[in-house]
Amino acid sequence: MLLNIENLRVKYGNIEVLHGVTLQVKQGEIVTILGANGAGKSTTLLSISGLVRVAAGTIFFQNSELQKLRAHDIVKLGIAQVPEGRRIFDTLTVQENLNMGAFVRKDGHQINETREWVYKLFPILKERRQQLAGTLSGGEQQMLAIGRGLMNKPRILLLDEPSLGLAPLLVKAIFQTLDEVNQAGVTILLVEQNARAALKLAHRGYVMEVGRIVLEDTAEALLANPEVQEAYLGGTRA
Amino acid sequence: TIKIGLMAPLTGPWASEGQDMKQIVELLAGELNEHGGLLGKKVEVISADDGGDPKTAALAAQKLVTQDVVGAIGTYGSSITEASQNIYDESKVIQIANGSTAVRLTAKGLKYFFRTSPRDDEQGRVGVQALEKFGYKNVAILHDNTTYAKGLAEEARALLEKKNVNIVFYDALTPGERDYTAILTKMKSARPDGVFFTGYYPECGLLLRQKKEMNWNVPFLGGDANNNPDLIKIAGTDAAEGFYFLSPPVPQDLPSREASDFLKAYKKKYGTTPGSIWAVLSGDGFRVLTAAIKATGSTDSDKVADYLHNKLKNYPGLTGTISFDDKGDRVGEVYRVYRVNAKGEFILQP
Amino acid sequence: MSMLCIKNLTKRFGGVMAVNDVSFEVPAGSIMGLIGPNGAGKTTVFNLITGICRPDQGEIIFDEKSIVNLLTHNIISLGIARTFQTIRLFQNLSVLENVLAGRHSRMKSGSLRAMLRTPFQRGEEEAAIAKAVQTLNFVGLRRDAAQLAKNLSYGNQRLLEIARALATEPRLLILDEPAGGMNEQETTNLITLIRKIRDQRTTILLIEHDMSLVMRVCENIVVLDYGAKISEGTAETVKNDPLVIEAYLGTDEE
Amino acid sequence: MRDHSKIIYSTMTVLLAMSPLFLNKYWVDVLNNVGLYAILGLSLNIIVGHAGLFNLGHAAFYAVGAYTAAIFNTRFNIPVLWLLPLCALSAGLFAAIVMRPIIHLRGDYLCIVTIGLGEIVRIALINDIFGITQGANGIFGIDRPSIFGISIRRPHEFFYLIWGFVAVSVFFFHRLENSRFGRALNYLREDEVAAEGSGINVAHYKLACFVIGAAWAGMVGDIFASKMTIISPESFSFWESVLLFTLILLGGSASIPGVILGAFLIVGLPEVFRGIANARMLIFGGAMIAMMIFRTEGILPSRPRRYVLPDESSGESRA
Amino acid sequence: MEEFFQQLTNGLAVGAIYALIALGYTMVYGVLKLINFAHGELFTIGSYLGLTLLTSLGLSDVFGPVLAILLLAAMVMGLVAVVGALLERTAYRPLRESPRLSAVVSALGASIFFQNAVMLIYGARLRVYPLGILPRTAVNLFGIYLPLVKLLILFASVAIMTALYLYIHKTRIGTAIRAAAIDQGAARLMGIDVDRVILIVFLIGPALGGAAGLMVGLLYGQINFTMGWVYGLKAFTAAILGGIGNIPGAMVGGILLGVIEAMGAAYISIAWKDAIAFVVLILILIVRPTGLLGERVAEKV
Ligand SMILES: Nc1ncnc2c1ncn2[C@@H]1O[C@H](COP(=O)(O)OP(=O)(O)OP(=O)(O)O)[C@@H](O)[C@H]1O
Ligand SMILES: Nc1ncnc2c1ncn2[C@@H]1O[C@H](COP(=O)(O)OP(=O)(O)OP(=O)(O)O)[C@@H](O)[C@H]1O
Ligand SMILES: [Mg+2]
Ligand SMILES: [Mg+2]
Repeated sequence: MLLNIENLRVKYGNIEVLHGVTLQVKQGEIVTILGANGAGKSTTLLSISGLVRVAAGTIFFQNSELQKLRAHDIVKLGIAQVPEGRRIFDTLTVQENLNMGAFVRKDGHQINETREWVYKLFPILKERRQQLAGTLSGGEQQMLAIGRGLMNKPRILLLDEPSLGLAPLLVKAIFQTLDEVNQAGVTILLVEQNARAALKLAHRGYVMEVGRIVLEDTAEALLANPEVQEAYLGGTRA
Repeated sequence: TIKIGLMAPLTGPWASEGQDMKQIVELLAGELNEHGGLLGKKVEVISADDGGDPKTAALAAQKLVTQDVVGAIGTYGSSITEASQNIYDESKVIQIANGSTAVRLTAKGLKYFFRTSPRDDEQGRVGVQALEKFGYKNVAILHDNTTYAKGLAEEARALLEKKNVNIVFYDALTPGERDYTAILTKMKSARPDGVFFTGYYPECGLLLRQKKEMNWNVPFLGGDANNNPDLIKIAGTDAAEGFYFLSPPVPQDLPSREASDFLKAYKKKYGTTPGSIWAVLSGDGFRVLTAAIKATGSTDSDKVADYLHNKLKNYPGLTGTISFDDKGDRVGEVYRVYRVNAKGEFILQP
Repeated sequence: MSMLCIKNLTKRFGGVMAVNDVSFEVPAGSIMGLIGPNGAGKTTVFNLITGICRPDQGEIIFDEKSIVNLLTHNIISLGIARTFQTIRLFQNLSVLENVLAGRHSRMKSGSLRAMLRTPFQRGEEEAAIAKAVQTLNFVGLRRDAAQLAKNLSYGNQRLLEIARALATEPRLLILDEPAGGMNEQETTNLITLIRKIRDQRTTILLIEHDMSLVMRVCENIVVLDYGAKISEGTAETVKNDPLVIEAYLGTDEE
Repeated sequence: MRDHSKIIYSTMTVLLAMSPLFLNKYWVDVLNNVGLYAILGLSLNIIVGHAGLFNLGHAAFYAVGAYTAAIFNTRFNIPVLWLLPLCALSAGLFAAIVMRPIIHLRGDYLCIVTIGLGEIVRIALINDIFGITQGANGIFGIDRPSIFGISIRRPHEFFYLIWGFVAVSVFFFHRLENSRFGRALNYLREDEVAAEGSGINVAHYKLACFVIGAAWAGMVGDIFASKMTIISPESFSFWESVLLFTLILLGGSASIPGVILGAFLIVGLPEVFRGIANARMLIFGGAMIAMMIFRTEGILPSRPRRYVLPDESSGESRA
Repeated sequence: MEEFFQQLTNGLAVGAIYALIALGYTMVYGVLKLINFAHGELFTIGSYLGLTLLTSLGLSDVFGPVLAILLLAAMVMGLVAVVGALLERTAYRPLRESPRLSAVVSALGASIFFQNAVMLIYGARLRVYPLGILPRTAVNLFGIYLPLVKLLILFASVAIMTALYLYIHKTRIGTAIRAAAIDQGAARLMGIDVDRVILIVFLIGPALGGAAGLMVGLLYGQINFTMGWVYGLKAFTAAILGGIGNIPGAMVGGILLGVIEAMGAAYISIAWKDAIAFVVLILILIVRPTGLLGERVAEKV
């Protein structure tokens, strides 16, 4: 078990938004979390990365208890996140943003290689590499956010709605890339509104509702589940 | 007890003056109490911080008035004093200002207002006399835009113009800065024979030093706000040598017993000498006030004021003899000219 | 008759040709889609229309009137309203007040009337609140009126942005990726809403990457790529245009 | 909850109104200063609290009002209370003219410009601009105000004049903030682009709040001048602007009770610490930090406006 | 003409000091978006600490003047940096998530606190540095008087500015500092220790301020507890003039402000000098709303 979350509770102020979430991710897996707006998916990801404080429960990453570590130490363990809302560094250039993605990497000389790989994935970023990230179009910023996450060469990659605002062609490309990255050994935990695509990519999935995990199954099973279809796949497709 | 108020800038830009004032008045009150107090009662000094700001001063005055002080000593700065004048007057409390030289303060005919400090016009007159004596034809005047310094500068300008001396430069620096080379450069190009600086010693010290550093040897005459030993420290003895300034005589220079006793006691209690003459003038305010109370045997403001106006003559103060005229101004020649010698000592000029 | 007419619009940012000689018309009462790859210049077109930036060249004619040199708030008063690609609500104000922001340009009372609280001002205020509530009802947020905007879920924030825009009583509503971040269920609801808005005789121009939405609601579609228009027509035409497939849609290999 | 605070506020008001009966002159005068700061605070609150504009030069507008009063009173003998409209006009007009070209500056750039304006005005006053401000001496001999022939001189009399003015200000500013105008300021504070995109003329409203705030401060200047009977540039220093700015944030920005409480703190705290003379400002500074840490939003933060919504069952519902 | 160049050099010398303080201002602003009003007081503290060390340690007897001054500078910078870090810890860190204006009030409070603390510790009277520590040699170039020390300060400022610029813009940790300035949460997701980054900034900025305080003490001899307020305001003006958050901007702004003041004093009026400087500042901001070198990121909508 690579990542093991047990009974996770998180509060914003006095309001508890996660009421005991339990989920596991195995080495080499792609796991997706489905759920309506406000279910607590992003909160779950943020608490893994240490950006929100955990009120109760444990998050084990192999032998480390993440809830006791500080955010930057968590990243050093090999956990990268592409956060919701992109959160790129808008007054840094595209290239500087990517470099920041590799901040914790020790293998200095290989960073350039990874960057070239990201540029190949998103050629427009290469064109814009000296532009300030804040002036990129919405979709370009999304590419940058993903690229920045990939720069980390993490052991596990957490993605929060990576396809948001991307053109259809690119959405396909992204999912394909995630598949490739996974093939190369990176474990992936994916939150995605585009549930159908996510389930097609993932091995397993969890369904989350108002701060609780309500369903857990293999991806195929979830795709076939009528309740899931009704709630997250827009019923029978038009 | 008999309560006497002290209004002084204990905080704010003039805090050092105010703190000296407090030390001096408390020292004198202590001595007085040791010798049996006043009218058989102890004297209690109540100090109020005016922060060097008119509005706070008004409050401080209000505070002293409500504590039923017989009289109040203070304060430093003419506009600060002015903001408190009406409050004392309306409550019939005697006020004796120590560092407030603006002419208009006593022009209002307030019955209970006195000052131990001299007036700007007096100083202007003495200053111009000195400049005349030095024989300067082209004079530069520099002030710092404070009420006091500007008043003095204007006074001097008017008198000099009457005497057909050329004012080749007239402007104001901003106090509190460190670098006055721009001003000196400009002043130098006006080629004055001598410079009359009417501002305060911190700036004057810098001016002297920077003037020296740029090898400009013009003589400087300073106003009475320069009578402070720190001037020499700032300027350095070499740069300060030859600097003239006006001042009421400092206690050190007075042959009187009062002055030397006071200096001794002060040094004993606080380990230094008073920072400036203005603080010492608050001591004189305290002394004349208590003297008047003693003489009249009363704390009634009307009686005390009347005594100060009319009966107190040539009282031996720490800064020379003291009498008041009917406006409350101190009468008599107060100002002298000092010169800094090669050791950095202030030498009273004949 | 066309509600909005764009002629030879061009905008450069430094070396980037964000919009390159684009012309199209939005017929009154229609729903029009603006699609294209990321960075094609779609949002920039919206910014040009709403006066947030100025075109280097070209004309924008709204209801027979050129609006190129007008300030944003004037353009809004003329009857164009928009939403933003990244949500820009007044996060610390209530949902109702967010909608009242949209009412602003339809009200008159200034500071003096407010201080004196004249009958006119009070009447106007009441009417504005009534109208705002009505708008909230329309998008289905009536129950959240007292919430702070930041406490709404993402999808509801998107709806609130639309409500705020609608409150200005626009004749042309432009939406920048309204379905972004919504799941398919919510997208379906959004489609219903968009149609409802159109049925109230508001013309709609929208940007969207969710093809299920675009193909279902848009009567006409304009496709941009690298700032230039590469295709235009009905959903059917555009979907089968090889240029569009190549640049944007990709082939459905499933 | 609401009624609770109503009771507290009315008790406070009554207590305050009766306070001159049992306080001595000094404390009444302290309250007078609190009142002046309260009105100034309210006038600045429109700019800082509601519009979120970073104004650290409010003393400039206050000064323009005070000097207008002083000049017209001493030269033309116009009674000071009659000069109120003129002071408002001159300060408002001044704000309109000088802020016009710089109103589009953002955040800290606007901040330094307002500091600059404050300094420019102060320096102009010191240098006796146009020969009418009497330089550093300031203008003296300003009349006390009089109402129906009764001259107001003692602190107790000023108390009712000043706090009457506070009441009027609260009345008007309360209405102002609960209106289209007040909301518009909040919108631009939250997000200028979105405000403009909702049809709000952002530049106009920014300027308008400066003008109104300045005009109001100008009137306070008039009262201040007649209370002190002498005004000089040092009363309008940068420090004064800093105090005003601070009192708003300590009390609670965009909150009328907060601003009034802030005035009490800013004037009152240093008075309370008078006993420890030399250290009083040290403690004051420390208290500022501590209060911001423990009550980030100020002591009485602003509350959401309430609206009476039509329809749907139970009459009043809050929003 | 000679006078013009003399005034230009006068202005450059003053500007160099403004620039040095402005650099610290801008550094802190850059990462916390906080106008650190207490920066001026850190400057004051630097000059007082310098005085204490100078008079108590007698360094110049042991090491000779040059080495002594360098040592002194190192010690002052170190100590002021510690004060800066403590300031951050107590007055700013608890407010990191709070509205910006709250932090500004905290900064103002810190400024008042420090100013009065210095007054209580060292007394209200001005203090004077011992004379004759700095060499008073001056070069006379075509009739223009150039004090060597001021020249050195100018070079030092430029050198420090360059070093800082390279550090912030070309190094990994510098980029991390800028990243943390933009979005602390995202920076942490990159593995950046935001607390450490802010600490670095709060060591560098105050250290520079302290160094400037020491320099002013050595150069002009006279220090008092209120001087930080004046210098702080000038430095803030300078930082804004150049574009706040921008390192070369602080430099340019500082130098320019010094020159504007000197020229204003020389050719218009000494009494109006500060007002003139502000008028020029306002005019510049009307034309360039984010300062001379300020980034003008058109906000992407
Ligand atoms: N900073 C915050 N402060 C207070 N409440 C918050 C905060 N962030 C999120 N919440 C609340 O926590 C709950 C869970 O939010 P979260 O963002 O984790 O949901 P999500 O499943 O990611 O939704 P979405 O699909 O909209 O991204 C929601 O009710 C939200 O309103
Ligand atoms: N202020 C700016 N400065 C520089 N370049 C800009 C600026 N604004 C936009 N651009 C560039 O212009 C191009 C068009 O941007 P725009 O936001 O219009 O794209 P878009 O079609 O909306 O894309 P998306 O679907 O990703 O939102 C982009 O390549 C972007 O990098
Ligand atoms: Mg989420
Ligand atoms: Mg876009």
